[in-house]
Amino acid sequence: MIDILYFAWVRERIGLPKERVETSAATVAELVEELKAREDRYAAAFADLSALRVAVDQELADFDAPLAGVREIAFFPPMTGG
Amino acid sequence: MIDILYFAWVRERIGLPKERVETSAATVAELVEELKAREDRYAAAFADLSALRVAVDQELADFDAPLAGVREIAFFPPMTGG
Amino acid sequence: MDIRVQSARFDFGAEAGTFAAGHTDAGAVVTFTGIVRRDGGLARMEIEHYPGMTERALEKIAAEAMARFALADCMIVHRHGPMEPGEMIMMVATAARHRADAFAAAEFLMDYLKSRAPFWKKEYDADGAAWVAARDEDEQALGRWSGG
Amino acid sequence: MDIRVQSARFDFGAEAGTFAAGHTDAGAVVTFTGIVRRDGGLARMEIEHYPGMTERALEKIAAEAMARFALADCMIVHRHGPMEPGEMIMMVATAARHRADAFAAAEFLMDYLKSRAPFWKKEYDADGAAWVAARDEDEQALGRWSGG
Repeated sequence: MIDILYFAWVRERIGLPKERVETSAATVAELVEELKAREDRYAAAFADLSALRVAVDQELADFDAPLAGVREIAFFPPMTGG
Repeated sequence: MIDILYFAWVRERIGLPKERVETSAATVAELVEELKAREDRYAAAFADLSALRVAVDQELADFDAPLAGVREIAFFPPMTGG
Repeated sequence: MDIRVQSARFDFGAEAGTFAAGHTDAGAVVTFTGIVRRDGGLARMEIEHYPGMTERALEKIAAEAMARFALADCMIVHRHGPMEPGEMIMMVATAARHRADAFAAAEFLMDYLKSRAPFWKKEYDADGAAWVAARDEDEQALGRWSGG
Repeated sequence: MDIRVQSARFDFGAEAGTFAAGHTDAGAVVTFTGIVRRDGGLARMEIEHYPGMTERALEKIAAEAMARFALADCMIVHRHGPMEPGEMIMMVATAARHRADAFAAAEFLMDYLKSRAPFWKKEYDADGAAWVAARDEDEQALGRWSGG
Protein backbone atom coordinates (compact mmCIF):
# COMPACT_ATOMS: atom_id res chain seq x y z
CA MET A 1 0.00 0.00 0.00
CA ILE A 2 1.25 3.42 -0.93
CA ASP A 3 -0.14 6.90 -0.26
CA ILE A 4 -0.52 9.09 -3.32
CA LEU A 5 -0.92 12.85 -2.87
CA TYR A 6 -1.98 15.37 -5.52
CA PHE A 7 -1.46 19.11 -5.39
CA ALA A 8 -2.63 22.22 -7.24
CA TRP A 9 -4.24 21.53 -10.65
CA VAL A 10 -3.31 17.85 -10.48
CA ARG A 11 -5.44 17.59 -7.35
CA GLU A 12 -8.25 19.50 -9.01
CA ARG A 13 -8.14 17.44 -12.19
CA ILE A 14 -8.10 14.12 -10.39
CA GLY A 15 -10.63 15.38 -7.89
CA LEU A 16 -9.03 14.31 -4.64
CA PRO A 17 -6.03 15.34 -2.53
CA LYS A 18 -4.93 11.89 -1.44
CA GLU A 19 -5.60 8.21 -1.90
CA ARG A 20 -4.12 4.93 -0.81
CA VAL A 21 -3.44 2.36 -3.54
CA GLU A 22 -2.27 -1.20 -3.82
CA THR A 23 0.31 -1.44 -6.55
CA SER A 24 2.92 -3.80 -7.90
CA ALA A 25 4.56 -1.08 -10.00
CA ALA A 26 8.34 -1.07 -9.75
CA THR A 27 8.82 2.60 -10.59
CA VAL A 28 6.95 5.89 -10.44
CA ALA A 29 6.49 5.72 -14.23
CA GLU A 30 4.84 2.30 -13.95
CA LEU A 31 2.55 3.62 -11.21
CA VAL A 32 1.57 6.50 -13.50
CA GLU A 33 0.69 4.01 -16.24
CA GLU A 34 -1.52 2.06 -13.80
CA LEU A 35 -3.30 5.27 -12.75
CA LYS A 36 -3.80 6.45 -16.35
CA ALA A 37 -5.44 3.12 -17.20
CA ARG A 38 -7.99 3.59 -14.42
CA GLU A 39 -10.10 6.54 -15.51
CA ASP A 40 -10.13 9.48 -17.91
CA ARG A 41 -9.46 12.03 -15.18
CA TYR A 42 -6.15 10.29 -14.39
CA ALA A 43 -5.31 10.00 -18.07
CA ALA A 44 -5.99 13.74 -18.42
CA ALA A 45 -3.93 14.69 -15.36
CA PHE A 46 -0.95 12.58 -16.45
CA ALA A 47 -1.18 13.30 -20.19
CA ASP A 48 1.99 15.40 -20.25
CA LEU A 49 4.57 14.23 -17.75
CA SER A 50 6.91 17.11 -18.67
CA ALA A 51 4.34 19.41 -16.98
CA LEU A 52 4.50 17.36 -13.77
CA ARG A 53 6.90 16.90 -10.90
CA VAL A 54 7.06 13.99 -8.48
CA ALA A 55 8.19 13.62 -4.88
CA VAL A 56 9.04 10.24 -3.37
CA ASP A 57 8.77 10.19 0.42
CA GLN A 58 8.80 13.98 0.39
CA GLU A 59 11.93 14.37 -1.72
CA LEU A 60 11.90 15.50 -5.35
CA ALA A 61 12.56 12.52 -7.62
CA ASP A 62 12.50 11.39 -11.24
CA PHE A 63 9.77 9.34 -12.87
CA ASP A 64 12.11 6.37 -13.11
CA ALA A 65 12.59 6.31 -9.32
CA PRO A 66 12.01 2.82 -7.80
CA LEU A 67 9.01 2.28 -5.52
CA ALA A 68 10.46 -0.44 -3.30
CA GLY A 69 9.98 0.55 0.35
CA VAL A 70 8.33 3.85 -0.55
CA ARG A 71 5.43 5.05 1.64
CA GLU A 72 4.36 8.26 -0.06
CA ILE A 73 4.33 9.58 -3.62
CA ALA A 74 3.17 13.07 -4.58
CA PHE A 75 2.36 14.47 -8.02
CA PHE A 76 2.16 18.20 -8.70
CA PRO A 77 2.94 20.91 -11.27
CA PRO A 78 6.22 22.87 -11.21
CA MET A 79 6.42 24.75 -7.93
CA THR A 80 5.75 28.47 -7.69
CA GLY A 81 6.92 29.51 -4.25
CA GLY A 82 8.72 32.65 -3.16
CA MET B 1 40.97 81.87 -5.25
CA ILE B 2 40.08 78.26 -4.79
CA ASP B 3 38.88 76.31 -1.74
CA ILE B 4 40.85 73.17 -0.95
CA LEU B 5 39.34 70.55 1.36
CA TYR B 6 41.12 67.60 2.96
CA PHE B 7 39.50 64.51 4.42
CA ALA B 8 40.46 61.51 6.58
CA TRP B 9 44.23 60.95 6.91
CA VAL B 10 44.99 63.62 4.31
CA ARG B 11 43.31 66.13 6.61
CA GLU B 12 45.21 64.77 9.61
CA ARG B 13 48.56 64.79 7.83
CA ILE B 14 48.18 68.32 6.50
CA GLY B 15 46.68 69.46 9.78
CA LEU B 16 43.65 71.36 8.55
CA PRO B 17 40.30 70.53 6.96
CA LYS B 18 40.11 73.43 4.53
CA GLU B 19 42.06 76.35 3.18
CA ARG B 20 41.68 79.00 0.50
CA VAL B 21 44.59 79.41 -1.89
CA GLU B 22 45.57 81.70 -4.71
CA THR B 23 46.90 79.62 -7.57
CA SER B 24 47.81 79.92 -11.21
CA ALA B 25 47.93 76.14 -11.65
CA ALA B 26 46.16 74.96 -14.79
CA THR B 27 45.39 71.43 -13.53
CA VAL B 28 44.90 69.54 -10.28
CA ALA B 29 48.33 67.97 -10.74
CA GLU B 30 49.95 71.39 -11.01
CA LEU B 31 48.15 72.52 -7.86
CA VAL B 32 49.48 69.43 -6.06
CA GLU B 33 53.03 70.35 -7.14
CA GLU B 34 52.54 73.88 -5.76
CA LEU B 35 51.28 72.49 -2.45
CA LYS B 36 54.11 69.94 -2.16
CA ALA B 37 56.66 72.74 -2.61
CA ARG B 38 55.20 74.64 0.33
CA GLU B 39 55.94 72.48 3.36
CA ASP B 40 56.96 69.00 4.34
CA ARG B 41 53.51 68.06 5.60
CA TYR B 42 52.09 68.68 2.12
CA ALA B 43 54.94 66.79 0.51
CA ALA B 44 54.21 63.90 2.90
CA ALA B 45 50.45 63.93 2.25
CA PHE B 46 50.89 64.01 -1.53
CA ALA B 47 53.89 61.66 -1.72
CA ASP B 48 51.91 58.85 -3.36
CA LEU B 49 49.13 60.12 -5.62
CA SER B 50 47.95 56.57 -6.31
CA ALA B 51 46.78 56.48 -2.68
CA LEU B 52 44.72 59.65 -3.18
CA ARG B 53 41.47 60.61 -4.84
CA VAL B 54 40.39 64.06 -5.93
CA ALA B 55 37.02 65.75 -6.34
CA VAL B 56 36.58 68.89 -8.44
CA ASP B 57 33.51 70.91 -7.46
CA GLN B 58 32.20 67.87 -5.60
CA GLU B 59 32.57 65.42 -8.49
CA LEU B 60 35.25 62.72 -8.62
CA ALA B 61 37.91 63.74 -11.12
CA ASP B 62 41.39 62.86 -12.39
CA PHE B 63 44.59 64.61 -11.42
CA ASP B 64 44.87 66.06 -14.90
CA ALA B 65 41.50 67.82 -14.59
CA PRO B 66 41.69 71.54 -15.51
CA LEU B 67 41.18 74.16 -12.79
CA ALA B 68 39.64 76.94 -14.94
CA GLY B 69 36.41 78.09 -13.31
CA VAL B 70 36.70 75.60 -10.45
CA ARG B 71 35.66 76.76 -6.98
CA GLU B 72 36.40 73.74 -4.79
CA ILE B 73 38.96 70.93 -4.84
CA ALA B 74 39.02 68.09 -2.32
CA PHE B 75 41.74 65.54 -1.64
CA PHE B 76 41.11 62.31 0.25
CA PRO B 77 42.02 58.63 0.43
CA PRO B 78 39.94 55.94 -1.35
CA MET B 79 36.43 56.01 0.08
CA THR B 80 35.21 53.42 2.56
CA GLY B 81 31.45 53.89 2.81
CA GLY B 82 28.71 51.34 3.08
CA MET C 1 18.32 29.00 11.26
CA ASP C 2 14.77 30.09 11.88
CA ILE C 3 12.37 28.39 9.43
CA ARG C 4 8.66 29.08 9.62
CA VAL C 5 5.80 27.82 7.45
CA GLN C 6 2.58 29.48 8.51
CA SER C 7 -0.77 30.78 7.33
CA ALA C 8 -0.65 33.76 9.72
CA ARG C 9 0.51 37.15 8.54
CA PHE C 10 3.93 38.30 9.72
CA ASP C 11 5.38 41.74 10.33
CA PHE C 12 8.25 42.03 7.85
CA GLY C 13 9.73 45.16 9.42
CA ALA C 14 9.70 43.69 12.92
CA GLU C 15 11.20 40.41 11.68
CA ALA C 16 13.91 42.18 9.68
CA GLY C 17 14.75 44.46 12.61
CA THR C 18 14.95 41.61 15.10
CA PHE C 19 17.07 39.50 12.76
CA ALA C 20 19.53 42.35 12.13
CA ALA C 21 19.71 43.31 15.82
CA GLY C 22 20.48 39.68 16.64
CA HIS C 23 23.43 39.54 14.23
CA THR C 24 25.54 42.53 15.13
CA ASP C 25 28.53 40.17 15.06
CA ALA C 26 28.01 39.67 11.34
CA GLY C 27 28.22 43.13 9.80
CA ALA C 28 26.03 42.58 6.72
CA VAL C 29 22.34 41.68 6.63
CA VAL C 30 20.27 41.19 3.45
CA THR C 31 16.51 40.64 3.37
CA PHE C 32 14.05 39.84 0.62
CA THR C 33 10.30 39.99 0.93
CA GLY C 34 7.69 39.03 -1.64
CA ILE C 35 4.37 40.88 -1.69
CA VAL C 36 1.02 40.01 -3.27
CA ARG C 37 1.06 42.74 -5.92
CA ARG C 38 -1.75 45.27 -5.96
CA ASP C 39 -2.20 45.34 -9.70
CA GLY C 40 -3.73 43.61 -12.69
CA GLY C 41 -7.12 43.25 -11.09
CA LEU C 42 -5.94 40.55 -8.67
CA ALA C 43 -8.60 40.05 -5.99
CA ARG C 44 -6.80 37.51 -3.85
CA MET C 45 -4.21 34.75 -3.89
CA GLU C 46 -4.21 31.33 -2.35
CA ILE C 47 -1.05 29.34 -1.74
CA GLU C 48 -1.24 25.57 -1.47
CA HIS C 49 1.66 23.65 0.02
CA TYR C 50 2.72 20.11 0.91
CA PRO C 51 2.75 19.88 4.72
CA GLY C 52 5.73 17.90 5.87
CA MET C 53 7.69 18.14 2.64
CA THR C 54 7.58 21.95 2.78
CA GLU C 55 9.36 22.13 6.13
CA ARG C 56 11.90 19.51 4.99
CA ALA C 57 12.56 21.37 1.75
CA LEU C 58 13.06 24.72 3.52
CA GLU C 59 15.37 23.18 6.14
CA LYS C 60 17.39 21.60 3.35
CA ILE C 61 17.59 24.82 1.33
CA ALA C 62 18.67 26.81 4.40
CA ALA C 63 21.29 24.21 5.39
CA GLU C 64 22.62 24.23 1.84
CA ALA C 65 22.92 28.05 1.98
CA MET C 66 24.79 27.84 5.29
CA ALA C 67 27.17 25.26 3.77
CA ARG C 68 27.80 27.15 0.52
CA PHE C 69 28.28 30.69 1.83
CA ALA C 70 30.14 32.21 4.77
CA LEU C 71 26.91 32.91 6.66
CA ALA C 72 26.40 33.66 10.32
CA ASP C 73 22.70 32.80 10.01
CA CYS C 74 19.67 32.79 7.76
CA MET C 75 15.92 32.76 8.19
CA ILE C 76 12.91 31.89 6.03
CA VAL C 77 9.26 32.70 6.67
CA HIS C 78 6.81 31.42 4.04
CA ARG C 79 3.05 31.63 4.25
CA HIS C 80 0.34 29.43 2.77
CA GLY C 81 -3.42 29.84 2.52
CA PRO C 82 -5.41 32.89 1.41
CA MET C 83 -3.80 36.32 1.02
CA GLU C 84 -5.00 39.75 -0.04
CA PRO C 85 -3.13 42.12 -2.36
CA GLY C 86 -0.55 44.07 -0.37
CA GLU C 87 0.15 41.24 2.07
CA MET C 88 3.64 39.82 2.48
CA ILE C 89 3.91 36.27 1.13
CA MET C 90 7.33 35.36 2.43
CA MET C 91 10.72 36.67 3.47
CA VAL C 92 14.29 35.52 3.74
CA ALA C 93 17.10 37.16 5.69
CA THR C 94 20.83 36.39 5.67
CA ALA C 95 23.63 37.61 7.92
CA ALA C 96 27.31 37.42 6.98
CA ARG C 97 30.64 39.08 7.61
CA HIS C 98 30.81 40.33 4.03
CA ARG C 99 28.02 41.64 1.85
CA ALA C 100 28.87 39.37 -1.11
CA ASP C 101 27.99 36.28 0.95
CA ALA C 102 24.83 37.84 2.39
CA PHE C 103 23.59 38.85 -1.08
CA ALA C 104 24.53 35.58 -2.79
CA ALA C 105 22.92 33.48 -0.05
CA ALA C 106 19.68 35.49 -0.19
CA GLU C 107 19.51 35.08 -3.97
CA PHE C 108 20.32 31.38 -3.66
CA LEU C 109 17.53 30.91 -1.10
CA MET C 110 15.08 32.75 -3.34
CA ASP C 111 16.02 30.81 -6.46
CA TYR C 112 15.46 27.53 -4.63
CA LEU C 113 12.27 28.67 -2.92
CA LYS C 114 10.82 29.69 -6.29
CA SER C 115 11.32 26.36 -8.00
CA ARG C 116 12.13 23.69 -5.42
CA ALA C 117 9.89 24.30 -2.41
CA PRO C 118 6.43 22.73 -2.69
CA PHE C 119 4.23 25.83 -2.90
CA TRP C 120 1.68 26.55 -5.62
CA LYS C 121 0.07 29.95 -6.12
CA LYS C 122 -3.49 30.38 -7.37
CA GLU C 123 -4.68 33.84 -8.35
CA TYR C 124 -8.30 34.96 -8.23
CA ASP C 125 -9.65 37.89 -10.21
CA ALA C 126 -13.04 39.01 -11.50
CA ASP C 127 -12.89 36.41 -14.30
CA GLY C 128 -12.11 33.43 -12.08
CA ALA C 129 -9.06 31.62 -10.81
CA ALA C 130 -5.82 30.40 -12.37
CA TRP C 131 -2.78 28.53 -11.12
CA VAL C 132 0.34 30.64 -11.57
CA ALA C 133 2.61 29.07 -14.19
CA ALA C 134 6.24 28.47 -13.33
CA ARG C 135 8.50 30.95 -15.14
CA ASP C 136 11.32 29.67 -17.35
CA GLU C 137 13.54 32.40 -15.87
CA ASP C 138 13.05 30.92 -12.41
CA GLU C 139 14.13 27.47 -13.55
CA GLN C 140 17.08 28.98 -15.42
CA ALA C 141 18.08 31.03 -12.36
CA LEU C 142 18.89 27.77 -10.57
CA GLY C 143 21.53 26.99 -13.18
CA ARG C 144 23.91 29.61 -11.85
CA TRP C 145 24.39 27.67 -8.60
CA SER C 146 25.13 24.28 -10.12
CA GLY C 147 28.82 24.96 -10.65
CA GLY C 148 29.45 25.28 -6.90
CA MET D 1 13.87 58.05 -3.89
CA ASP D 2 14.46 58.74 -0.22
CA ILE D 3 18.10 59.68 0.44
CA ARG D 4 19.22 60.55 3.95
CA VAL D 5 22.65 61.47 5.28
CA GLN D 6 22.51 61.81 9.03
CA SER D 7 24.44 61.36 12.26
CA ALA D 8 21.34 60.16 14.14
CA ARG D 9 20.67 56.46 14.62
CA PHE D 10 17.88 54.94 12.56
CA ASP D 11 15.55 52.00 13.18
CA PHE D 12 16.37 49.54 10.40
CA GLY D 13 13.32 47.32 11.03
CA ALA D 14 10.91 50.24 11.04
CA GLU D 15 12.47 51.71 7.88
CA ALA D 16 12.42 48.36 6.08
CA GLY D 17 8.83 47.72 7.11
CA THR D 18 7.64 51.16 6.02
CA PHE D 19 9.48 50.91 2.71
CA ALA D 20 7.98 47.48 1.93
CA ALA D 21 4.48 48.50 3.01
CA GLY D 22 4.74 51.52 0.72
CA HIS D 23 5.61 49.40 -2.33
CA THR D 24 2.95 46.74 -2.43
CA ASP D 25 2.60 47.53 -6.14
CA ALA D 26 6.11 46.25 -6.73
CA GLY D 27 6.11 42.66 -5.47
CA ALA D 28 9.79 42.32 -4.53
CA VAL D 29 11.71 44.28 -1.89
CA VAL D 30 15.40 43.80 -1.04
CA THR D 31 17.20 45.49 1.84
CA PHE D 32 20.80 45.62 2.95
CA THR D 33 22.04 46.98 6.24
CA GLY D 34 25.61 47.37 7.43
CA ILE D 35 26.37 47.05 11.13
CA VAL D 36 29.40 48.12 13.21
CA ARG D 37 30.68 44.62 14.01
CA ARG D 38 30.97 43.60 17.63
CA ASP D 39 34.30 41.84 17.30
CA GLY D 40 38.05 42.27 17.08
CA GLY D 41 38.22 44.53 20.10
CA LEU D 42 36.63 47.45 18.26
CA ALA D 43 35.64 50.12 20.78
CA ARG D 44 33.96 52.56 18.42
CA MET D 45 33.91 53.81 14.86
CA GLU D 46 33.80 57.30 13.45
CA ILE D 47 32.68 58.07 9.91
CA GLU D 48 33.85 61.27 8.26
CA HIS D 49 32.06 62.52 5.17
CA TYR D 50 32.12 65.39 2.69
CA PRO D 51 28.98 67.48 3.32
CA GLY D 52 27.49 68.57 0.04
CA MET D 53 29.31 66.07 -2.13
CA THR D 54 27.91 63.17 -0.10
CA GLU D 55 24.31 64.08 -0.84
CA ARG D 56 25.13 64.69 -4.51
CA ALA D 57 26.93 61.37 -4.79
CA LEU D 58 24.08 59.42 -3.18
CA GLU D 59 21.45 61.13 -5.37
CA LYS D 60 23.51 60.29 -8.42
CA ILE D 61 24.02 56.66 -7.39
CA ALA D 62 20.29 56.24 -6.69
CA ALA D 63 19.29 57.88 -9.99
CA GLU D 64 21.72 55.61 -11.81
CA ALA D 65 20.15 52.55 -10.14
CA MET D 66 16.67 53.72 -11.16
CA ALA D 67 17.87 54.16 -14.75
CA ARG D 68 19.68 50.82 -15.00
CA PHE D 69 17.15 48.52 -13.36
CA ALA D 70 13.37 48.14 -13.56
CA LEU D 71 12.88 49.64 -10.11
CA ALA D 72 9.73 51.06 -8.56
CA ASP D 73 11.81 52.88 -5.94
CA CYS D 74 14.96 52.82 -3.85
CA MET D 75 16.15 54.37 -0.62
CA ILE D 76 19.50 55.04 1.04
CA VAL D 77 20.18 55.99 4.64
CA HIS D 78 23.87 56.54 5.54
CA ARG D 79 25.17 57.80 8.85
CA HIS D 80 28.28 59.77 9.72
CA GLY D 81 29.89 60.64 13.05
CA PRO D 82 30.59 58.37 16.02
CA MET D 83 29.07 54.89 16.28
CA GLU D 84 29.25 52.07 18.81
CA PRO D 85 29.60 48.35 17.96
CA GLY D 86 26.19 46.91 17.15
CA GLU D 87 24.82 50.13 15.66
CA MET D 88 23.53 50.22 12.10
CA ILE D 89 25.81 52.26 9.81
CA MET D 90 23.61 52.44 6.74
CA MET D 91 20.89 50.72 4.75
CA VAL D 92 19.59 50.54 1.22
CA ALA D 93 16.22 49.22 0.07
CA THR D 94 14.97 48.53 -3.44
CA ALA D 95 11.51 47.70 -4.75
CA ALA D 96 10.85 46.10 -8.14
CA ARG D 97 8.38 43.94 -9.98
CA HIS D 98 10.90 41.09 -10.23
CA ARG D 99 13.42 39.94 -7.66
CA ALA D 100 16.34 39.96 -10.10
CA ASP D 101 16.05 43.74 -10.49
CA ALA D 102 15.59 44.34 -6.77
CA PHE D 103 18.67 42.24 -5.92
CA ALA D 104 20.87 43.65 -8.69
CA ALA D 105 19.96 47.24 -7.84
CA ALA D 106 20.70 46.72 -4.13
CA GLU D 107 24.10 45.20 -4.96
CA PHE D 108 24.80 48.01 -7.42
CA LEU D 109 23.95 50.64 -4.78
CA MET D 110 26.21 48.91 -2.25
CA ASP D 111 29.13 48.58 -4.66
CA TYR D 112 28.96 52.29 -5.46
CA LEU D 113 28.43 53.35 -1.85
CA LYS D 114 31.51 51.36 -0.79
CA SER D 115 33.91 52.98 -3.24
CA ARG D 116 32.34 56.10 -4.75
CA ALA D 117 30.51 57.90 -1.93
CA PRO D 118 32.72 60.23 0.14
CA PHE D 119 32.71 58.45 3.49
CA TRP D 120 35.80 57.39 5.45
CA LYS D 121 35.70 55.02 8.40
CA LYS D 122 38.07 55.30 11.35
CA GLU D 123 38.18 52.48 13.88
CA TYR D 124 39.18 52.92 17.53
CA ASP D 125 40.37 50.08 19.72
CA ALA D 126 42.47 49.75 22.87
CA ASP D 127 45.66 50.38 20.87
CA GLY D 128 44.53 53.56 19.20
CA ALA D 129 42.82 54.56 15.96
CA ALA D 130 43.23 53.60 12.32
CA TRP D 131 41.57 54.62 9.06
CA VAL D 132 39.95 51.65 7.40
CA ALA D 133 41.77 50.80 4.17
CA ALA D 134 39.77 50.43 0.99
CA ARG D 135 39.48 46.77 -0.03
CA ASP D 136 40.63 45.69 -3.48
CA GLU D 137 37.52 43.50 -3.71
CA ASP D 138 35.33 46.57 -3.32
CA GLU D 139 37.05 48.35 -6.18
CA GLN D 140 36.88 45.19 -8.31
CA ALA D 141 33.18 44.74 -7.51
CA LEU D 142 32.47 47.94 -9.45
CA GLY D 143 33.84 46.35 -12.59
CA ARG D 144 30.86 44.09 -13.01
CA TRP D 145 28.59 47.08 -13.72
CA SER D 146 30.74 48.75 -16.35
CA GLY D 147 29.42 46.67 -19.23
CA GLY D 148 25.90 48.07 -18.78
